[in-house]
Amino acid sequence: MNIGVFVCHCGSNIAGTVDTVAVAKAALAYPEVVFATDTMYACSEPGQAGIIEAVQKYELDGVVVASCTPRMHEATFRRTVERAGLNRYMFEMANIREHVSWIGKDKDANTNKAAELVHIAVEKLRRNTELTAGEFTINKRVMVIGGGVAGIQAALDCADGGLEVVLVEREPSIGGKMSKLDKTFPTVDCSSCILGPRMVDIAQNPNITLYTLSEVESVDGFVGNFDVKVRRKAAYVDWTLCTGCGECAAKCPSKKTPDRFNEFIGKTTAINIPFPQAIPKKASINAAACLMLTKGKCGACVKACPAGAIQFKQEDEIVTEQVGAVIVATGYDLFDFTQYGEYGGGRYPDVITSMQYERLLSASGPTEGHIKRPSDGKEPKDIVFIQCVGSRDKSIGRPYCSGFCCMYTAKQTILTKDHLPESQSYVFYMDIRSPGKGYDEFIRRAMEEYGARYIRGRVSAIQPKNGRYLIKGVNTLMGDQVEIEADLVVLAVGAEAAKGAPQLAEKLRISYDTYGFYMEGHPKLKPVETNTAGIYLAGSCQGPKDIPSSVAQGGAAASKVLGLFSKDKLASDPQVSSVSLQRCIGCAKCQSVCPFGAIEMTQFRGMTKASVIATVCQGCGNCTSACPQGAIQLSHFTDNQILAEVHALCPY
Amino acid sequence: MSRRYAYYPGCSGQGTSREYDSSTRAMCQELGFELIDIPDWNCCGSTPAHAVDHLLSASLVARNLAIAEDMDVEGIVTPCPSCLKNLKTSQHRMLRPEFHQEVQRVLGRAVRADLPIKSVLQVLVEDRGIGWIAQQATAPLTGLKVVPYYGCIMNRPPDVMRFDDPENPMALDNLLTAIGAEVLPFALKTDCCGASLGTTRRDVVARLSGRVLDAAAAAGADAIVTACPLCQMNLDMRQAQINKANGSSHRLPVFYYSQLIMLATGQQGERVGLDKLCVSPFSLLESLGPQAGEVRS
Amino acid sequence: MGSQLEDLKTAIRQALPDLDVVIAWAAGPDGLAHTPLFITSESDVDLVQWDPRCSQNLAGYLPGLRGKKVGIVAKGCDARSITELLQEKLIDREQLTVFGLHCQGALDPEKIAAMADCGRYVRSAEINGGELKIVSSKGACAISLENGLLAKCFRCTGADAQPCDQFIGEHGAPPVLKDAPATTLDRLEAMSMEERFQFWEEQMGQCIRCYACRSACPLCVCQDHCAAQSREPHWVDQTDHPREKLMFQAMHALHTAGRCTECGECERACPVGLPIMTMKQALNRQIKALFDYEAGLDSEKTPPLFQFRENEEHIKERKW
Amino acid sequence: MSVLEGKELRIIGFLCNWCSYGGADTAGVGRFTQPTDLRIIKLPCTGRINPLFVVRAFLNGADGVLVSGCHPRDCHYTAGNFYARRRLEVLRSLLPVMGIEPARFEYTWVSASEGQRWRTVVQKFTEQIHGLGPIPAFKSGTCLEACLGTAI
Repeated sequence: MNIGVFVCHCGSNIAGTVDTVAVAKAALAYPEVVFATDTMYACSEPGQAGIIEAVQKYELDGVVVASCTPRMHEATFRRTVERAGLNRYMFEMANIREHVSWIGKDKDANTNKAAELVHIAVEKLRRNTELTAGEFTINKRVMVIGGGVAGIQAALDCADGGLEVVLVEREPSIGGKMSKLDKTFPTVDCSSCILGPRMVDIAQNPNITLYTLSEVESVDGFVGNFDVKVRRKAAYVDWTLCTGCGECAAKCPSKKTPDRFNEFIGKTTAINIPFPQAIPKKASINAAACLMLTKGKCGACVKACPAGAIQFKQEDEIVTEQVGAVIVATGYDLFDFTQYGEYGGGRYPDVITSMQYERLLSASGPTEGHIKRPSDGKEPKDIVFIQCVGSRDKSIGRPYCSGFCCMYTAKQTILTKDHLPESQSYVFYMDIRSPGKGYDEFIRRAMEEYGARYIRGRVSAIQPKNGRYLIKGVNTLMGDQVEIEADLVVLAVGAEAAKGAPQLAEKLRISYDTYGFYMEGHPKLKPVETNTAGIYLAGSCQGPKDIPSSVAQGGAAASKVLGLFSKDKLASDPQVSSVSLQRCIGCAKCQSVCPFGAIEMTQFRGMTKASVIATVCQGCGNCTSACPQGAIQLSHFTDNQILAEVHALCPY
Repeated sequence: MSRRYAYYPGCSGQGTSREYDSSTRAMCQELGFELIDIPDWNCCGSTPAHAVDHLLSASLVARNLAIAEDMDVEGIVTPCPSCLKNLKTSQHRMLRPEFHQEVQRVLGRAVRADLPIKSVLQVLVEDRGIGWIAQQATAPLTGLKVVPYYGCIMNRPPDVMRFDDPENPMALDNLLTAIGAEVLPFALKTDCCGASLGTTRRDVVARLSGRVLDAAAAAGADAIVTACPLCQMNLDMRQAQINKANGSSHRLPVFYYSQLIMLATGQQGERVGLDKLCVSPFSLLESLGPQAGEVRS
Repeated sequence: MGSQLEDLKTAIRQALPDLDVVIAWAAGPDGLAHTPLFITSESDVDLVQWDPRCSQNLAGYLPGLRGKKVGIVAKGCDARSITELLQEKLIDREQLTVFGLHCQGALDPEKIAAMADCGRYVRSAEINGGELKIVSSKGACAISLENGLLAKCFRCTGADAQPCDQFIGEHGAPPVLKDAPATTLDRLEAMSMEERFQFWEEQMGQCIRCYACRSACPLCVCQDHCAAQSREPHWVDQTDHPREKLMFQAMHALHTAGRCTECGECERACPVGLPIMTMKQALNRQIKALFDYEAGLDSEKTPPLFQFRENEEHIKERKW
Repeated sequence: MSVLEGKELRIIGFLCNWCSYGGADTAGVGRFTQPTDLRIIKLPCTGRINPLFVVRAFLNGADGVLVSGCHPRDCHYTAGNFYARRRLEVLRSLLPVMGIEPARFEYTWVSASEGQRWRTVVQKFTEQIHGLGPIPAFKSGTCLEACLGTAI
């Protein structure tokens, strides 16, 4: 075997703390290395051309590139060696940037370490075999989980592209957070007016199957062939019969039911349609508040319903959907501010969240768009907005910026002035983050045209005073303490991962960060992909986002799915396990530990032997570890390859 | 079961808050806590000057700690939040080995700095429990409307003090409720009374303490209850000054919680020290009726 | 015991027409240990022996006879190996007939030979009462049976064979014995890490790499595919170095972790007397502590390393 | 090239591709300086780690071996780390019997986002190994054998 080694400088990223020339020289001493050189940027056009040229000139059979992490450029270089005429799997990378040059200061030690990492890559490559990807057919249906604006966009784009779409939403209606908003920044256009038609499109699109009041129960399978079980929770109403007339809600006696949609400002009935524009416009019963379901007597809705749709005996139903890809658009939830004692910890009725204020502003909200204090229903005059409640605060484990609060706070001050021209808004802020198109101008308008007083500083305490509230804070620009008396305090609560996000991630086998937001495949290059093939992300489930970004991601995720489905067959990763028939004794230990059911026991000339279903095998290698005699080996992570790496690092 | 603690009285207890010291000692005796004075204790190091020299401040604390470490006690208690803060802060700083060594060098002896340090209020609440204290209240203070005033440092900084909620502490609320008083919601319970500017900027004291008095009166309280000698001094001794500066006319007695516990457990006399209060509480207590009235000497 | 032997012979005779082979013990060449006997005709049955010299665990022969109808005579500990083989589906229960015995302990031929100092040639040996009487080239001597028992007999937890199709004799508890002799594991625990490492270097220096330990092990089911002698994968190289021999012993221990019943065949078979069951015993202790599992008791259970729990009750992970 | 004489010890890290290798990358991207002793061997999953790799590394003279994978329930392959945890816990009891200080071996979980945690693990583990010093060597064995060994 002829091996070529290419040691990348990565500009000064590597060459700054690793003697790349010395590493290349050391590499020449490793077995079967016939060519080694250093190169400025291995991934650049001339860098790749250099590799191709060397493959041809030195008749190389395999290539090692020592550069960045394989998560960055392994795919790039595999294509390079393929263009040079080699099998794409006759390639190995040594990670001498993230694992060496960026973390060590001692150049000698780094150089030595880099050379050893090249050595193990060479030893592994020597034992690589040429692999060819197999093919399998794909099911060209897509599931979108989450019916907020990102999920709606993704579902519509996929459906318009001709795909069958299954849209799953946890709440009784799609629409997500955006459906609760009154207006949107920076255009101050009506949220329902732009979202409503899109929601209707979902209901009317023949390619879309909509499951609301439903959650994903389990996910099996792999890219192209997922089996997803969806739990359709009991609505206690037969939706095939319900016409959405609302007669049931009008007659329901349980009128003090907490109103989830209205953020618990105001009350609703036990049977209800959450809001007038709900899609599907179907009633559902809140079992905890329903007199019939809790106490066994009532049935007012049964009498009221002209369609006979009420079914108190309805139970959860599990449906199974076969899809080839999944778009996760589960959004975010709002930070629970009650852990801030200085803001009253939830004890003061007129200290509310920004989303509650949004419902007060909304014409379809509990006050029909009149701003009223929850405590006494009076119109407020002085309103204090406090930003970064649950954002950029390490002490409560929320060090990140939620991104959209500066903007919606400015919007709310503008709307406040529109609603109550005599009112005065005050905004306590840390920094203004307004890096979108027209965003900073919008903030200036709030300040200059609408007279919102912006105070740079934090609030130390909110104290009730004579039926109003005293807000004590600091003005860091003036270096002074500020005290403002206000009628209403609106907390710009930050975004946090949706409840249950980690549990869903585990079902989908995708990863999530410390805060529960899902991890994208690459922070720059794979913003809507995950590391699990066939699963894509859109919207705030990946991190807090405003509406335009969520819509853009919904569209991006849809285009990724359409791209994936543009092929009839997918190539399977050939780095899977295979069984040596000579060595297998049929003990089935591999089968018992395979997480994917990818191993079956077959009869071969009267003997029991294990056999790998290549398209099901995901390449984890658990079987190889379980086989005492080493009869089942994971390609490119064989026992001998790992042993060779150990021997290279520890030559006794 | 008696529990033994090293008692650090603090300098206020020798002067402006003798009644806090005496009522605390009496209360602990009645409730089964054995307080043993740290022999030859010295300043806790919490004067404004010490804020600029952590080493000196901590060394003063460390001497007290070292003496207490030779005693057979469960920990150190002090009635004064200001002493408590400096004892605990210095102990916290000594978690850094270099600083710890430096303090030992200054001190000329070893100090472990690992004895638990708590306020008397904290051991009362944690060791005995509110329910048990309620049972001891044989002369409950029924009808007495109070607001509890914790002051700014009893629970802060939370990482060091590790007692109760820093924004909305409830220990005094619960304790006073347990002995029969009516505890009113009080938003200013952890506000600053201005004590650190008590001698240099009396106008600030008048403003800050004035707000506490205003809020207490607005809430409908008959009296304020404190656990801090400095808060008590500002609210009680300076109440006339504050009234003058702010044009108010408050006459709110400012009790130490220990005094009220003594009353509620049927104790009286010099140890309770009600006569040491500047704003006399006697007419208020008399108005409560015979149970509470009996306690007067 | 005589009648137990006769009962056993009767049972084998009766069952033999339906079986291809019955594995039992026959008298060995020197009288100190009995050897395996493969009975295929009725005349072989007369050779069957049953007394404390039946030390060898015959279960190891079973996987090789898969597909045949096999009868096997088993002591309590031997039966645990049978359970393991059943659990791993390497033998078929319906093809198997177990003649189970109650065992009062089996002799360790090495130990007896050392104790008796009977020289090179043993002329005859017979069990009489509680003693083994040996006549050798050096003369005659008698050894108390209890002193000559295998180390594992001192830890015996079940003297009756289970599973069992025909039980011969009376059920009973394990023999009540004096204190067990100290094990190598006990001795190692008293040593420093350096001393332990040296201990193994010295021990492994004597290993002649005959792989008798492996051949005797009833759970070394890989047979001629053993990873110790393969190049694909190449776990152990052929250099004559204690490192490679120790590597093999670690491999044997880890491959049988959660499966090893401590039948002791590896040590019994070792021609140079190396304490090679020690590592397996250590792993068994850990497995008992972590997973509350002992091998060879239930053929329906899954060995602990082939399953998991999301919350491992007894595993304390390090917090960094 | 061998380990820098006297400065470094031989520490091998077996890391899963999805979480811990990514965590080590994240630490690199964050420029979290770490000791240079550790050499990482990438595996798809901790489930691929046969405990015998660890034994082999120690017998070959590694001074420390660190295994790191996805946090429980976060395995890319759903359960590989659960199997690994059992295997490695069992291995832990074998090492001291062989005369290998058990503290030379650790396993842990580091996710792809936990660059800081990875740095902490590397720092603490490297310190721990330096505290123990080099692993005992076989006294027997010749230069010839060593040469033969590398040639396999």
